[in-house]
Amino acid sequence: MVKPKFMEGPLKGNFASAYAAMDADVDVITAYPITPQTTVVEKLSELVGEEEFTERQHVEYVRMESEHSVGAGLVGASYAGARTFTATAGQGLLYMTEMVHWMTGARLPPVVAIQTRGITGPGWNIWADYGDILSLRDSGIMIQFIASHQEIYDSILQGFNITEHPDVFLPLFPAYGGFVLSHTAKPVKRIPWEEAQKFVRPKTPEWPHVWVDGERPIMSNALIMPQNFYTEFRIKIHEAQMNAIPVIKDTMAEFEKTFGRGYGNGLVVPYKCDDAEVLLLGYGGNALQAEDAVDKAREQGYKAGALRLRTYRPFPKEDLLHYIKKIPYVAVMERALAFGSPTGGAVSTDIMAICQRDPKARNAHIVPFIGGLGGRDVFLDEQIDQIKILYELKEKGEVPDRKYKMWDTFWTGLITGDKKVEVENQEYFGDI
Amino acid sequence: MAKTKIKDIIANPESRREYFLPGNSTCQGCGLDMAFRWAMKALGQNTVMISPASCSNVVTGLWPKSAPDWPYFNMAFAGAAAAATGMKHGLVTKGKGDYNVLVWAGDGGTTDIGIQGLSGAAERNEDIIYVCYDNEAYQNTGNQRSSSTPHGGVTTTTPYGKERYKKNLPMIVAAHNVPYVATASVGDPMDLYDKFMKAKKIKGFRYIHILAPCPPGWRYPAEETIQQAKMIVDTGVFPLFEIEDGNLTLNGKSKRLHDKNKRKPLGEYFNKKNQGRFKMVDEKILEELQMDTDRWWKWIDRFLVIQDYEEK
Amino acid sequence: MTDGKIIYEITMHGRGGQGAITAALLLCEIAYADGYKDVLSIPKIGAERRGAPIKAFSKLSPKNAIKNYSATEDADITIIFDPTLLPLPGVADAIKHGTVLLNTNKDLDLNIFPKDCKIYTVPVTDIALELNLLASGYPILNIPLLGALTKVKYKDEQGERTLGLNLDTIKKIALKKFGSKGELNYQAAVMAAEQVKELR
Amino acid sequence: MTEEKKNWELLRMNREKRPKVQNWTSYWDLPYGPVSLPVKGSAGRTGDWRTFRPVVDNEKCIKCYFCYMYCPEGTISVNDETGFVEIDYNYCKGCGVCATNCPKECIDMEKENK
Repeated sequence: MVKPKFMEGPLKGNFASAYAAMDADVDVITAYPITPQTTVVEKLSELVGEEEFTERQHVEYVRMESEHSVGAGLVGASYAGARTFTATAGQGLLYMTEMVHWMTGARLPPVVAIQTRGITGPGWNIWADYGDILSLRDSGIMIQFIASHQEIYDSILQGFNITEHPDVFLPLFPAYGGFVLSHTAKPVKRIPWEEAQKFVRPKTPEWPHVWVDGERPIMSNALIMPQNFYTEFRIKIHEAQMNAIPVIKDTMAEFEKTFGRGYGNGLVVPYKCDDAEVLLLGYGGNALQAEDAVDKAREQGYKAGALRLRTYRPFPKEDLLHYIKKIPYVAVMERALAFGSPTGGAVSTDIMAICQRDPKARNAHIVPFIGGLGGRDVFLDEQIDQIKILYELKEKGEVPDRKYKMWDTFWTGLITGDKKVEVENQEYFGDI
Repeated sequence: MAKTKIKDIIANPESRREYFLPGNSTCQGCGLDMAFRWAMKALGQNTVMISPASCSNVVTGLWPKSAPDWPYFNMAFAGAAAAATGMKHGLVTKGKGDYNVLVWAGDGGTTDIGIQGLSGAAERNEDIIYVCYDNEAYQNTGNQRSSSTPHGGVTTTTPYGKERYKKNLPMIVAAHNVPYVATASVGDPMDLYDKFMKAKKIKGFRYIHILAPCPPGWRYPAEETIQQAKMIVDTGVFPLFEIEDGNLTLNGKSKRLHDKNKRKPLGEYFNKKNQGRFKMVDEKILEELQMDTDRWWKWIDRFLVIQDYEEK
Repeated sequence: MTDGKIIYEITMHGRGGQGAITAALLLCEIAYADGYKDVLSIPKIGAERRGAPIKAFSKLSPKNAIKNYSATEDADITIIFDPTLLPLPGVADAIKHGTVLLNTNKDLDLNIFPKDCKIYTVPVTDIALELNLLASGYPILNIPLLGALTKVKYKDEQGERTLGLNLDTIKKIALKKFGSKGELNYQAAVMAAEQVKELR
Repeated sequence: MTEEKKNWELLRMNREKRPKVQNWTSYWDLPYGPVSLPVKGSAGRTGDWRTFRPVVDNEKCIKCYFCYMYCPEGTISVNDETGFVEIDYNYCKGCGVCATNCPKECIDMEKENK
């Protein structure tokens, strides 16, 4: 046994991804670099040649020539029954989109780590913004928002137990903020190989619905006429999403039991919700920061709670309603903009939809907040202000006004004229 | 290697097996149908085929029935070469590394939308065979222009004849320095069969460009498929050759056609009476086509010259 | 760790190639090995290239989990890799309180810093050159500066204390990270710790 | 779920043991994704497409097997006992390629009487 180079210590989020993929015993990795994912593929390039890994597992690592090919390569390898992994971000994910739909349509189980990044236009942007992953909201993939470095590792390790579950067979895309988590380092504990292998789903020679065998030839994903079950196969994808809810919960419960750490029930992560009067609901790094905001606000006498949406697809309707029914003043903070949608945010629209269908949650006040686009910091004070807005709403019965409220949505951090952005042309040192 | 003869095929029960099952939905006289049939006779059932959007996507059968009696996977248009790459690596991890992995793409999926993936896989020298069956347009969707449509050819998107020339893809692939590049025509099934037999034994990226006439798209009667496929070779428009490790060999009838005088006049092939799609070909276009054909042969010369030089 | 402070926030100002980003990460590794409960290193990645001014941040928490990934606005300790950075906007003028550690072998005008700031200098460039501690021709500054940091004190209402980092830990991590060059790095750290000067 | 499993077991059989007819009747029967099985006549009885039927005159046949070689569909087989070719009229689409390429012109394309 070769001693592992790294077992515990501060680790970049992207390195945590790379280690997790290797510890989950993937077979095939296809990769193409893109900021801010680059260090994942760099690290994997290193790891696949390191003795620790070459000694115990066989990984085929393919340096593709584009993200579309990365996606196609995953589909090909996955057809063959291999466990597959890759990572991408932003424009790369957009370029891969066609293949993402193919993965779900063919019911293949890869895990794809996403370092979310602002979609380019206007101007290039490479910093955290969930617009890229949310553009695939309806593609049938499972989407998880990750908030810490350890969670990146743990989620990817859990990933294959979810995707390869016989009731599911859908790809999982754990997403975490580009640079916010990808390039920062926080302490991460790796799980020793033997223990990880006991947890990770045992490999099978082939999937139940697609295989390669000359004696048992099949054709996969043929043309289906409209009258011939196309609708039914599409609904099956939806069914798999619904099936995934208990699978995600069970996997998280088992993980917590085995390794002693967990993230809520895998779907949502509550913080001080038991006695809360208002609720900050969010996802990703900002939702973790909201826990700090809740603590600070409680010092000032505001009884707030935080709820982190960890799994967005499948949508954890019951779990969200459980909290919203108890705490009917909810700020939904989003780091992505759904242009032209009713609230400007995909998640808040979904939450309003589930409330509307539940008589006990129908009167809940859902207040959409959008901020932090393209990596702009969302400050603690801004989140405390969100709590204050909820309290004003609670006391006065109507959503208060702010300069940064437009179309019934609060645009956190909007530059409204009271803050001047000065650019010195002589010696510009941008705060980047 | 001696050329296989049809009697050898008949004598061998193995090669008499039909893999591309009859009763599929190819058109009458389909060149693709023949290409499938003979390629698979050479490759056998332990072959995985990845097929991007093309005629082969459709003629192989609507769900839940299919014609290919070997593992066959449909793929999105631009992703075939990459999917085959992934498939090969996946099979290696699953202990099935001895399977032949093929891309079976049309000319659109090869020369147009799929060329990035093709070039990437060729550059990485992936252990796959890339087959382009070239019917010189997007015939699946009703005959739209592709990069492989010949100059002057009428398609639904070039109703006045295509202005530009056919993309010389075999030479583009050869420029990647892959171990094997070949052209074949369904007009010479035994040559095609031999090329697959040879490709099967080579490791690394192999590219086979098959000319497969399309009766409805090219607008000629179904029974003439073989004659059309032969004529395009006889006129020198589509030379048959193999490039092994950079060495080019002319095959079949093309062997004699290096001498320009031995080629049939282009007018016999690019003729509206021969194929309806050439109704816009006039004297000027014919001259340009001649120029283009000569250009193809110049490419061949380059490889032959290098070969001669090395031999000296 | 019995330190009552919730989180130490440290900002590094350097130039591309001087190793400020690595320093922020190394500091986290050292602090974590020295018993801090949670640490976070934040490189500010943008359009920087070699030679351009850059920033990196470390957050060290003795007891609590760090949940805020935002860059530090008001650092407790500011480490400046190069005195030429001082006049740039966002460097000296951004220091509001806490401690400053500056790499220089010259005297310093203390008036550019707030009155209650503690100021330290250490000539790590000289030390690196003396030991021939170079990477692609540039003197390595990060480990020596972290060596100096072990002696640097932070002052607030709870009194004065160091961060509790050990030179031994630096040695361990330098050996692990830099292999054969680790020993030299450690020597530089020790020298820097000896030569660090408290100006105020 | 149990229902699904039954169907899947059939799909996963070797070529010989597979069902000759696939019966998919409801949403609950279906596997995860579309899997097709190879069958002769995936497009139905394509022999019905014929306008002209190729008929071989064995008297003139020299057993060159060009028709076998050029038949796009693979509907021409060789009888091992006689050495003559046989045409599977169930699937022969009547393209006429065999007749065109017969060196002895011993294949006639006769009008179908349907």
